[in-house]
Amino acid sequence: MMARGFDHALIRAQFPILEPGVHGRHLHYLDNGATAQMPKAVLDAIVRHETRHRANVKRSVHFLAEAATEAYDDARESMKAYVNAASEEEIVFTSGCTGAINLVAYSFGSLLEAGDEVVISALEHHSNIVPWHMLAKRAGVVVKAIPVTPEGRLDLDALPKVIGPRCRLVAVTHVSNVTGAETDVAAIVAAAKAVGARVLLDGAQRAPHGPIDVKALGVDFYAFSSHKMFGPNGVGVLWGKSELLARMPPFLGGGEMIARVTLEETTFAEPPRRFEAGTPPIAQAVGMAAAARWISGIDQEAAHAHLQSLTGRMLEGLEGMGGGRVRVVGPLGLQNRYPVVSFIVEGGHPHDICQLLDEEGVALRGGHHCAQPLMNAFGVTGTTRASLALYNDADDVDALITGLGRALKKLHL
Amino acid sequence: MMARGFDHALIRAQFPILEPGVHGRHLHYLDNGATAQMPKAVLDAIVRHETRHRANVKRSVHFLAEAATEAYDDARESMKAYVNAASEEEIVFTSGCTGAINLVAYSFGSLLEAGDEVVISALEHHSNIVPWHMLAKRAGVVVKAIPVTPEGRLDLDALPKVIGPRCRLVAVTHVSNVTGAETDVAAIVAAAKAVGARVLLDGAQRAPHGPIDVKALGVDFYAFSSHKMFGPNGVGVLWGKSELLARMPPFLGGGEMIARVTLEETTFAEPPRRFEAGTPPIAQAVGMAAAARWISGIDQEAAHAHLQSLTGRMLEGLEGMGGGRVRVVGPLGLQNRYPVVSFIVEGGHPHDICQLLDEEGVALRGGHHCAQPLMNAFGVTGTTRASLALYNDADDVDALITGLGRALKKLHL
Amino acid sequence: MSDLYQSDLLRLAASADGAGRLEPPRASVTLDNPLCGDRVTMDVRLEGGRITALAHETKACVVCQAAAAVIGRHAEGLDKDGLAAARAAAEAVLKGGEPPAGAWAELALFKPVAKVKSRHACLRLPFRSLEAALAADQG
Amino acid sequence: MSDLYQSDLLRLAASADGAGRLEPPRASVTLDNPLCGDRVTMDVRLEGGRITALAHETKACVVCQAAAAVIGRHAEGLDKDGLAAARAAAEAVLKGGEPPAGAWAELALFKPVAKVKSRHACLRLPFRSLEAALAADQG
Ligand SMILES: Cc1ncc(COP(=O)(O)O)c(C=O)c1O
Ligand SMILES: Cc1ncc(COP(=O)(O)O)c(C=O)c1O
Repeated sequence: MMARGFDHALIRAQFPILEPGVHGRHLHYLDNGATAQMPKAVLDAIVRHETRHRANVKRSVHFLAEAATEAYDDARESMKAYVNAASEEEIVFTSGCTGAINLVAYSFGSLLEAGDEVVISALEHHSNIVPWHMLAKRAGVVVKAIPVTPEGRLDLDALPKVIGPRCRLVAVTHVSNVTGAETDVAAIVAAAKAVGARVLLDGAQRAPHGPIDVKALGVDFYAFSSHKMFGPNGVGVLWGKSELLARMPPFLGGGEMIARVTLEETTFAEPPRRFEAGTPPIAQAVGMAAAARWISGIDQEAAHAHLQSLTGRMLEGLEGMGGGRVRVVGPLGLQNRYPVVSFIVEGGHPHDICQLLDEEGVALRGGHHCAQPLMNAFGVTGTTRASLALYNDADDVDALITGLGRALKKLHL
Repeated sequence: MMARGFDHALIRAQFPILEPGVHGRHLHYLDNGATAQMPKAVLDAIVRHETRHRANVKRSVHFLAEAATEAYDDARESMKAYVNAASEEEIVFTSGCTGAINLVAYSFGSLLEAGDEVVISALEHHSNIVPWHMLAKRAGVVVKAIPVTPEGRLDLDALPKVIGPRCRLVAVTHVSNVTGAETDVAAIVAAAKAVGARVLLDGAQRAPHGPIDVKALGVDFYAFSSHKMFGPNGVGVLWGKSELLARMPPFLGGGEMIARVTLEETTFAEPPRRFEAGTPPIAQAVGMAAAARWISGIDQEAAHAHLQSLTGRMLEGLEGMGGGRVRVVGPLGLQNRYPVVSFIVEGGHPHDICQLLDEEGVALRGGHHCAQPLMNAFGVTGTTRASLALYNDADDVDALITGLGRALKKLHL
Repeated sequence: MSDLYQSDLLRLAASADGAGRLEPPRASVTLDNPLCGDRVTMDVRLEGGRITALAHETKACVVCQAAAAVIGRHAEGLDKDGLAAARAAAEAVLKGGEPPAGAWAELALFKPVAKVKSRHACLRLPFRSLEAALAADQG
Repeated sequence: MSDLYQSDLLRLAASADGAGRLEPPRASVTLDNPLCGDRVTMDVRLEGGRITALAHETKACVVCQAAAAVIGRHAEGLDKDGLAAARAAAEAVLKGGEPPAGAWAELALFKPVAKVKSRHACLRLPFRSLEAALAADQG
């Protein structure tokens, strides 16, 4: 799709939503960690599906049903390639990253016993905390958490203390949605495997940044959402090792996931169908696959370099602003971090910052970022976050910095 | 949107997928019970959302986030109007009808005790059977079933026997996806209320046929999918009485559904947010709402008359074909039935019929229709089904009848 | 919206009128805005259903702080009905209208919030906390 | 695809070769196609891992019936490897290729199925049932 190298203008032109601008200004969309925008290629794939191949899958013998089924199968194949799964059977389409983690919490969770332990971290998004709290309540499973360092990384020194012999699963984020820190997955996997525990990675913030290699990561489950990787809402992927999925009971009941149903009992199909009850998000899976292919078509190294350089520019610009009032929360370097930057303005509330920046056309996110335990660890109620995607450029970063300067003045800070 | 009366050509013209035809023939799409096609108005609403208002909802303070949140709130308002709910708080967006029923089976189900009874029927789709089997296994709840009459309707005479004092919920279909029979909801509600049980209606097959009045129906839960009512995949609605939703624990855990999260525990938000964990299917909800408004804009009486006349034409055409080999499964009259017609061809397999009809451009569905208990009750493994939508016409019905005639010859029947 | 961040509103927020705690309160309620984590604690002392003393602890944005300060200024002497009237005045402003003359006329400063739905909750939070505190005392 | 419903295939299906039950079988396996509810029961008797007798009960479409009939005609004497070869021949046909000459050449009748993916399972079901029956006996 893309030639080698990285033509930023060419990429930006594929995002029609960036064109009109907001409040009569250029739109500097820096809220990609919440939802990334959708390139034309993905929208076109969805429209094409709805206008040419729309039907229910796997049920009917007619032209459109065959076409829809093939489109859905192809989508699974694309997602298999995107995460380097061993087979398509390891790709379960879900309603999103949250749906994927809940699937594991209910299904894998039902195999755990009271007193068994699930280890999360203080860095997690609520989507990777609440399902485990609910499991704890349901089944007496004990939830423990790896603490964070002041830099906003998992505190690996604590692993031996937290991951004990009763640990059955370590469920942590691959990349923090607050600090941008990338988890040292090898260390986590080593600690988990040492006690025979499985590892789930929440890849919501990693998936937008290029293909993933679940085999190389050595984990057991990988969960992510489409809408954060330029795809449609309403769909995500749970990748799971097939031997593991095969042993897991179903989560949702309904059509398409059964082997046989009588009024007395149900027997279940093999994975992945066992975990895809009811009509799946067909057009959305098609869109997600188009997004995965769109990302894969970009020169990954060049894209990475582009985002690194913008992240560096942002970190430099922010540090020390407002006479030291502005403080970055998270790693200050570019090593093992993704382009998500959170900061605090002493005496300034994130929502006020966001509001004033919105007037400058800069879209940020303020608040707890669904990571209240991390906020507690940092002793704040919220941060302001700028998160980058491929279409962002130096102009966006500069708009943030100058806009923030003006906002601080406005707030008399 | 539409003037009074019913201009079939005008409606048909709004469905671009019907234009190109299949196998060089006109497309006679009669698989609407599986998935209905999408009118341009709905597709345009989705495209408009993705290209102008795409963002995550309820989180960020910026132009697009405000726009997305407003679009999502408006969608809830439209769905409230479509089912005549008491308030928007009663509308929960789910991943689909299956997702909605599972929500009730897990959440409301967790309030039940071993020995409590859930009453379903032999007419149910697997999506309204399997979740209850799974609940039975989890919690010792007993599942009972209302039998069917030879006409494919709920056997109301059996109600006193099946709905006893331990019954806590009666969960039945509003309209059968196999026979088209409309349930006598008043009789069900009366029998349920007499023992203090709640009523859930599976409205998947009813929702495409015009606005619903949950208040008049007197039920407690109503579940349906968008894709069967001309909307996108990946979204559905659970309507629930607010006093009931307020007492139900959450089902999925994640972002957006919490009141407060610490590493030790989670407290939950009020409905509907309590039940909408993670990023919801935003663009899909927008599309579903556009579909609901599109349906509501049509003269309901005229639409009903149109479909009744087509159903009558089909029933007449089918009965007695092939020297009596073709037999309609379900009500033969037009009273209390929707335009879903199943039939059996003695000696002919549904998939062979579907395949041969596909060559005539007629899209049907063959198999057990995710209703194996009903197939067992009828002593068959499957039926062939033709299900109508607003864009169908006499030509479609005639293509089915003549095509079926040729198929029977081809199969030497 | 930039008209929101005028000196008057910023001053109102900075005044932090009524900030602090009551020892002991008769009723105390803490409410969060779950979407952003903002938090308001309202301590009240009541006599015959009327507020005789009030203090609030507000960890929140300017809008919410300013709203808490307005309450801090004017809430003494209110009963349930008086509070309902104040809340109604706030809601009128959020609908784009004008607050009535009198103690709550100051709410006019919040008019720019009307068109930013995501911030409505910020103005409401101190009112909701106070309502809950009154209800807690009575029930 | 209409070339699928040729007289030859219909005749093959109608022949129902091998239809019935074995009393007693050595191994019996029933498999469903969960998507359509079709069902094939394979009864086999084996000696030294070779099929000495076979009968099937097939409630299914023409494609599945015809596939069961082909098996009914040619399965006797097969061991696990022989069956694997037959299955491979069927898979080749589903990929649009030709079956090898010999007993399974008849599978050429299924060539039109190749382009209709939803029917591939129909051709496979009797093979899968027989494979499972052999495995059941050995394991
Ligand atoms: C009566 C009925 N209930 C439930 C469902 C399940 O709907 P979905 O697959 O969209 O979740 C369907 C459709 O398949 C249906 O026809
Ligand atoms: C790290 C992380 N995990 C999980 C999620 C949840 O994703 P979703 O809301 O799409 O289910 C998010 C995004 O909100 C996230 O950033």
